[in-house]
Amino acid sequence: MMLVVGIDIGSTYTKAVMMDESRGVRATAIRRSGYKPAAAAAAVYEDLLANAGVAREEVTYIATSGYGRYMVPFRHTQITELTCHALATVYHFPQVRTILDIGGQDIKAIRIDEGGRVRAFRLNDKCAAGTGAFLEKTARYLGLNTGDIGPYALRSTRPVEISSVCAVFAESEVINHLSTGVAPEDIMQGAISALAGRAVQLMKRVGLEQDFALAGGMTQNAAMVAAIAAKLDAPLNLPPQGLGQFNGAFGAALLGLRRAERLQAEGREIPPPGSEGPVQAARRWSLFVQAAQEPAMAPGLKALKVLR
Amino acid sequence: MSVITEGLDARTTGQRLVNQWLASLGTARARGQPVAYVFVMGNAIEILRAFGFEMVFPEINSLQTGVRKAAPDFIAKAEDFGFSPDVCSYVKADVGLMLSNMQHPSGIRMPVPDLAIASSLCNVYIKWAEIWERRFGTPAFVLDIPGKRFAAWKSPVGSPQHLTDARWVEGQFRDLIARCEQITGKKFDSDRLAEVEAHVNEMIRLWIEILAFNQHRPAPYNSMLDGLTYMGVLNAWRGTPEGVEYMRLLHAEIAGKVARGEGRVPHERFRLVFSGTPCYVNMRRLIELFESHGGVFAASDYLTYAAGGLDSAGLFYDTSRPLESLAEVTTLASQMGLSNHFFSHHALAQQMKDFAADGIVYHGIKSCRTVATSMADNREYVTTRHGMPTLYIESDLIDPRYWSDAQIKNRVDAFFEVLEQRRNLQSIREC
Amino acid sequence: MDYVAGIDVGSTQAKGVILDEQGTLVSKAIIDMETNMGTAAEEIFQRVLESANLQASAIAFTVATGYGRYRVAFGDLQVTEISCHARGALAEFPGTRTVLDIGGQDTKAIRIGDSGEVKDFAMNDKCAAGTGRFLGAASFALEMPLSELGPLALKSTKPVKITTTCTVFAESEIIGHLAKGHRPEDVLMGMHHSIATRCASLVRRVGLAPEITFTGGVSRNHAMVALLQEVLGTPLNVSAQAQFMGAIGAGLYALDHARAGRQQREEVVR
Amino acid sequence: MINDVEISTGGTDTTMTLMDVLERCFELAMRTGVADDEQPGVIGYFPVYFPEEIVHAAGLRPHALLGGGNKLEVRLADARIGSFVCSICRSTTEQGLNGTLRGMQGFFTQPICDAAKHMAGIWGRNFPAQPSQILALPQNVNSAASVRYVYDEYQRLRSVLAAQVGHDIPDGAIRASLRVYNENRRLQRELYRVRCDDPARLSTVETYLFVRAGTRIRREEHNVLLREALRLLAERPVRPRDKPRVVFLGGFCEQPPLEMIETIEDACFIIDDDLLIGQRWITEDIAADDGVDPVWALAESYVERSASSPVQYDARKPKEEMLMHMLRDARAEAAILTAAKFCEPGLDDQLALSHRLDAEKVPYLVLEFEEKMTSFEQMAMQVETFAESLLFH
Repeated sequence: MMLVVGIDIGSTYTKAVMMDESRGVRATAIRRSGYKPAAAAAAVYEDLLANAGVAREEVTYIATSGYGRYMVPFRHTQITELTCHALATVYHFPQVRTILDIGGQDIKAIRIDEGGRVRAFRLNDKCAAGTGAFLEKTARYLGLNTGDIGPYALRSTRPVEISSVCAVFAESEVINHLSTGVAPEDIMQGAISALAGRAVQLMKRVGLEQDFALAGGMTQNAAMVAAIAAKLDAPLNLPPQGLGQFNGAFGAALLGLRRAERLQAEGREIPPPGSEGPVQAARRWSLFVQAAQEPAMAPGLKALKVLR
Repeated sequence: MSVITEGLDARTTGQRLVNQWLASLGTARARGQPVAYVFVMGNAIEILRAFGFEMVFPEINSLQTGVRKAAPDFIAKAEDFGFSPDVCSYVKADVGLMLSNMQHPSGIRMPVPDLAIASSLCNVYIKWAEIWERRFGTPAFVLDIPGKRFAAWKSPVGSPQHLTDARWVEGQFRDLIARCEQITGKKFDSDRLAEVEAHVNEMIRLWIEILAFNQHRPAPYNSMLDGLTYMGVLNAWRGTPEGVEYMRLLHAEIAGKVARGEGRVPHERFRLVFSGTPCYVNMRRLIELFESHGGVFAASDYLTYAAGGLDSAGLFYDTSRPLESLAEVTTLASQMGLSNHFFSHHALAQQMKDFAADGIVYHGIKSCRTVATSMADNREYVTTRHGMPTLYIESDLIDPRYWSDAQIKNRVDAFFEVLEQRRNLQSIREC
Repeated sequence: MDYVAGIDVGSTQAKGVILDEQGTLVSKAIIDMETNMGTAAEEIFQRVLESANLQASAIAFTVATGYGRYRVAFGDLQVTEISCHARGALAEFPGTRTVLDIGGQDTKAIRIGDSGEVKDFAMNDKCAAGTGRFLGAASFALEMPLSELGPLALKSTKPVKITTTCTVFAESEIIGHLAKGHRPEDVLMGMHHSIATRCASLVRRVGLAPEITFTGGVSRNHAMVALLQEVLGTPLNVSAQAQFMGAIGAGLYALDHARAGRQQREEVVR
Repeated sequence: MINDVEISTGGTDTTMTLMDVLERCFELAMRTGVADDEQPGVIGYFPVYFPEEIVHAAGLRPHALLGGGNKLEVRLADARIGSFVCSICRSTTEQGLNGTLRGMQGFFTQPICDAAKHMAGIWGRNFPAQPSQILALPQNVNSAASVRYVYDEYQRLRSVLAAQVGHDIPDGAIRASLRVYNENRRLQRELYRVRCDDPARLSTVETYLFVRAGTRIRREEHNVLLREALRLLAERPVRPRDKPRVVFLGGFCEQPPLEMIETIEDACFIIDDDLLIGQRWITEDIAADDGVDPVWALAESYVERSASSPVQYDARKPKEEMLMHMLRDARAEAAILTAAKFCEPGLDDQLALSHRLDAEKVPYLVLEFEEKMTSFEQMAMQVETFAESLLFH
């Protein structure tokens, strides 16, 4: 009996999936990443073990993903979330060729082949109001929780247009609409529609090949799913019930399982966790730039002395 | 053939001329007329006209998408195609046009070019021409016109430096003529060039006087509203009898207003200089914000550079040596007018003086580095050196996403409060 | 006895003051912006009236300022917050030649001439984080109230350099630094430093001239005050009423008009 | 921190190790300022290319202005430049305003783009003591008149510099400079060849540091360093590694931070690039024989035998074809197309190139950077994914 774990340390949430040889999900766990992702990963791992009722020694292989993938000392390997999403999606939906992943800080569009290999991908332009954070900010203005965004927006009858590329500008638009008495659900729906537009634009840049799938936290937002599907004029495949947020972790677990199986098949021993550190052979010249240039006075420090 | 009818005013005549021009673009292909794409700065229109080209101004096409409220769709198409939000919105609107089967919101299906001339006066022109090269297979003709090398650059007519630069421009004109001969199958006709130049000379003379009319108080027209319509006609009909006729009409009308003391703004309170490019989607709104405070744009650097620098060289074509003279005037116009954005502090200060203006309004364009890169530095210099009240506002050429009405109104209102306070102080001091 | 009111309707808060004939502050109030600027203006007006124990009829003149100045239905006149902040700052610190106001939407630097007139002003570019909103992003990323940011920042010994100028991406940069193991106080100090630098740049845009008066709610943040003094190289005036400077300035403009109106009436009577 | 190691232009210092040479180059490369009393006098120029030989022949040192990097704090320049302008214009202005470049005796920019042209105006308004000019290199290099015009403009530069140093710059001096620079470009080409043949022997960061060091010293000294580096590289022990071979585009003007190159190299071998392309703009030796007008030779090389970049149009060098050549010559399997934020020419070309690579089915990665960026996590994720997609399966 082999158990593998995928942990996806994202900027907002850390997610973990435990999988057995049948590729069935045994347990999941999730926590806010906060600003200590290593600690969050350790805690989520504990949660996961508890949820599964499994002891630490029973886990064969651990693969990490997400922006904190290098921060987990007890991993066997790390892999980027894009590769993970591709693997997970093609596992669930073999016919999918374009994946959209709307995250808190960025949107990713990924084109894959039938083997789940990433063929092309794009992240949103830096100045685009197209990130989940924009939606959360709008929700915050309207006094909504993130989870309520979808149901709330679905009540909209006359969505407003939010046209700004820049999220800061978009925020002014939101304030402006609010102050003129536009119904909050219409603003929320406007924001969703704007974000969906940005997302589809990004998908066009990787080729817009059918079928489509949505990954990440937005899969739980019915209004967003509907808005994107409408803009694409095609249905969106969604990860199986409850697995949307865990797509990355699921992909990491899948890849971990594949590697562990290969090692077993080749009759090789699975190494202890933590043996794969970041690859850093070459000298990091960038670390010495500050020293090579004139040591700049940290201007914050003098102010500090004055105040103490 | 002429649409100029006795008794019509300049406005109606101008509209008719623009419509006629657009219509002829729509039929150019069918008539087998060669088509050139040109920009408003540094374009060798005289040569093209001598060869009988129809002229498409992609800048005017793009600004028209803004005026006709189609810009967001066109820009979205270009961004879908992969263009960055940071790229010039004129370029994106034009790409949008290409991706819309050349169907322009004016109702005209724009012809594809046989020739595209991009001058070096705006580097984006060149990148833009590269896009056509890829799309239409029309090789770009890059016309390098050296501008000012530094702020105090003087290149007096006939000086060795002027002749050196003019020789370079002339050399390229000769290349262009060869290209035109190849495209049209016609021989270059120097007399025809001289004829076109004679028309331009007359237009230059009238244009310089029209610009000067606004030194009168009250200003007879608003540079950044009426002036924009004058310029459209002037560019499209440059070097033609119709263009001269229109300018004469316009000149007479404005002269009449000056004589009668009619101002554009009923109660002119503040005279302003505008620096930068208009925001064509919201220009009426912007002017309204200023006019509601009795502010009028008496002058603008835009009326120089977007009119091809016609007024700036102070030099007319010598029709006895048309090609050499074309190179000399083009070079000088580029050095004294069209490359002014980079060193505009002197020119603006001069305009403030000539037009007895109360302040300068800088309009920074998000996606236009040609006019806007150092505006803030320029403003700082003009404010500190000359003690002039200035206002800096920012939006875009035609992308409404960068227009924030509340913010701009706030700044404009505050600027007029500054001007009022300053005037009150002045009158107290004078008492 | 006549009173005047100054109402400052901003994007995140509405502030109101009532002044008496001498221009003395009689009452003040501040509320967070709910959904509608018009109703917020009404509400703030009621609050200042209540706390001054006055009827609306006692108010001779009302000047509205701030982004929502045209939404104040009962305002007699609208004046931009540029003029109002300058006026308010001058009233308390007559030596003021430069005003810096860090607001939620906009940061403004205002240059004042020797006769008290506004000579020049500059507002931040959208892309440049010099606004209070930048602190809002930090507050959210650190899950910590705004008022605690300054004190925590002051505990920093090794400020981290924040390079993002865009508010939207500031949040992710903060998270990134924290994830790398930087201490929250160091990240916060870096953040404060970044804002101070942007604001100083704005002040330079209008030509830095002492005295400088710092207005707006952020002036209660000691770390920010200290840093601004450091980067500007000059002490700052900070009023206890810093948040109300715009409203007070509006009140003072209202007073001018009330006085002028009375003079006119008296002339008519005569 | 910086030791000014005296390097004789004669024989080689046999005690130096490769790391010594690298450290020396690193220190030079990262220098941002120009000392007030620096000898010989320094003429600063904005990217991309500059006819350094003329400055060199005048007895001055040409100094490539390469921005402020990600350690510079921009405090003053934000008040002068729009927020939609690229970082290198901003940081260069900052270095002017904060005094770092006070030691320069002149400032030249060129019509590579609209923002760069504005730099002459900014410099003239703020630093009147430093003569500042646009060297009007032509955007049209396809005319029969092009060489003559470049020649005229170079002669203008020559007389400006002659006036500055107070004596004529004789042809002989320019020929001598051409020889020094010919040697320098040969050495740079050799360096690039070593990396292309064996990227595990010489990394791109190292190549970059070697080349960049030359922008801070006289070329004679740089030649000594490069010769030494090449000799020591040949002896360097090499451990082969399996990474995809890629080409890197986007470093012709604003410079990507070292961290960015390191991040890419963690996952890929960069086999060819356009980093500091202006330093090796002229692709073949320039005639330095007596009897040939050296300024004409320099101008002719600029027009006839030069590299390409997004900021110059040349009908003979379609950008897509240049990239396909580069990929072929480097035997690279993929391309990394980068552009500096707000760099319009770079962004336009990036799009055109990506369309071509789509058509050719060459994998590529698009990245946007700023010289001032300090966070590379997201970039690392993209680069790793890209490498994973090239290597796995």
